[in-house]
Amino acid sequence: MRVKLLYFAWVREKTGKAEEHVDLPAGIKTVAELIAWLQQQGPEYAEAFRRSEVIRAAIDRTHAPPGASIAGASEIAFFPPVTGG
Amino acid sequence: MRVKLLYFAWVREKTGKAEEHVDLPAGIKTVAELIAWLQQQGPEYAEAFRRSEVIRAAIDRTHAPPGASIAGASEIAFFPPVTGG
Amino acid sequence: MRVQTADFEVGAEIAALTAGRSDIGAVVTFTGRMRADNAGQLVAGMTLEHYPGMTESELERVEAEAQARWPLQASLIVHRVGALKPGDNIVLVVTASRHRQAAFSAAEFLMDYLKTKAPFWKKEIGADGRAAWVDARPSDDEAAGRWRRPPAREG
Amino acid sequence: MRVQTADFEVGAEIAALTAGRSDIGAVVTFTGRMRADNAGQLVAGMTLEHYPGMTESELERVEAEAQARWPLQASLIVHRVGALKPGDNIVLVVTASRHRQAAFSAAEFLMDYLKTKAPFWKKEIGADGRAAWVDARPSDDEAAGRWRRPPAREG
Repeated sequence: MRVKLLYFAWVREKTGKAEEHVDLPAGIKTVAELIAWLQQQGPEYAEAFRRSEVIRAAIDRTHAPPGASIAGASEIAFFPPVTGG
Repeated sequence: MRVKLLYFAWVREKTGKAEEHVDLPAGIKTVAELIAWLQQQGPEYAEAFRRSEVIRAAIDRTHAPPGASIAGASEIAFFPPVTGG
Repeated sequence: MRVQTADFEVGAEIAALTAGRSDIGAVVTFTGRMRADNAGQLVAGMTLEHYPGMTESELERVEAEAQARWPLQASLIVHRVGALKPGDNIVLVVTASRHRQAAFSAAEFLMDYLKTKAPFWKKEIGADGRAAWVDARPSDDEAAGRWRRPPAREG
Repeated sequence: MRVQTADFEVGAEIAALTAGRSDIGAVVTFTGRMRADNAGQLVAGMTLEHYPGMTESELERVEAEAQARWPLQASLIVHRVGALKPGDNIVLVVTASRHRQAAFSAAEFLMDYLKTKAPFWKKEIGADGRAAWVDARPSDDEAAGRWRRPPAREG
């Protein structure tokens, strides 16, 4: 499955990129599983996703909890808790 | 005791005057007693103060309940419940 | 606190209160406007009467009470009197604080108290030309009453 | 709903929302401004990052939710992004209704929800030149949480 990943705020700074397209291996079905896989993609990803409990995700621009299915997603974003307003 | 009385809104319209100076007989000690006395000062006063339960009063520009003492007052106002804002 | 026949400009009032200030994180404004209908009746115009002298002292009192209850950097009440027509501004309340909850709560408090304490009276002129004094709303007394209890949440 | 780098003018936004309307009795505005201090530290500036596309859809969603909960005649959210300095405006919320309680409640709701749902992130530059991402405040989650209960009072 090919998907566009977006990173914001300190997740972006730690991965060193704002977005990328990746081919996910079969078997990654949820946001939490995707985070676990990303943690293994190099030291910058390990650092960016180390505190996975504070990372928030959005699937196709909608907030998604860790257990949400990524099936059919075209754009998945990772970011810290929001601080606007 | 000489005091300035002020009337507002429909109390003013019914008494036919915005203000007047009156000499109160001895024995009138509270707002409620003053209203009872005013009710006897002619048909326009009887009408203005007929629904005495809805009349509000202020002594020297401070809200005053019916039982408030008027001793030493220089300005007493009567008006309907306020409707500003 | 001002009582005036002239209109006010919300933007200009905010600018005056916040000019040069970098300690204000939240500004809340409430603008009360005259509607063309009230209690199911069409309204063509309105006259606002008040008690000069007492109005100012009551508005100062409620503003001081709000300042005592919440950490406000600034506050303002402007109330118009005289002849008004539908769409006209009637009253403006502005509160400024470091955080939003104090600014929101203080603005609501000022409006609730003003509505039950400040000596203003509205006389509406109906679409048929008949004039009638507006009755006080019990819901305004209830709204003011909730501030007698300690606030459920501040910050 | 607008996301922009440019400043906004509260008075002009109110005028645009209320022009020619005589069915609006209450307008509430909330303006969030940048303070020169946060959590006890001096702040020299700030950069606001967001998620283009998702920001707009989340702001539209919270505005639709407010319209569904309260009888609003109009509402508006404007949020700035990019570089800001102390004293600058950050966010504007405007709500307009027939009566004041709906306008106040909807404005508070919009701010609470926006703060926990809209994908904005603040990076502050301290007086010492060091930049740091602002942490989310648990009190903002609590503020948003209170809207999950039915409102205690409306009208």
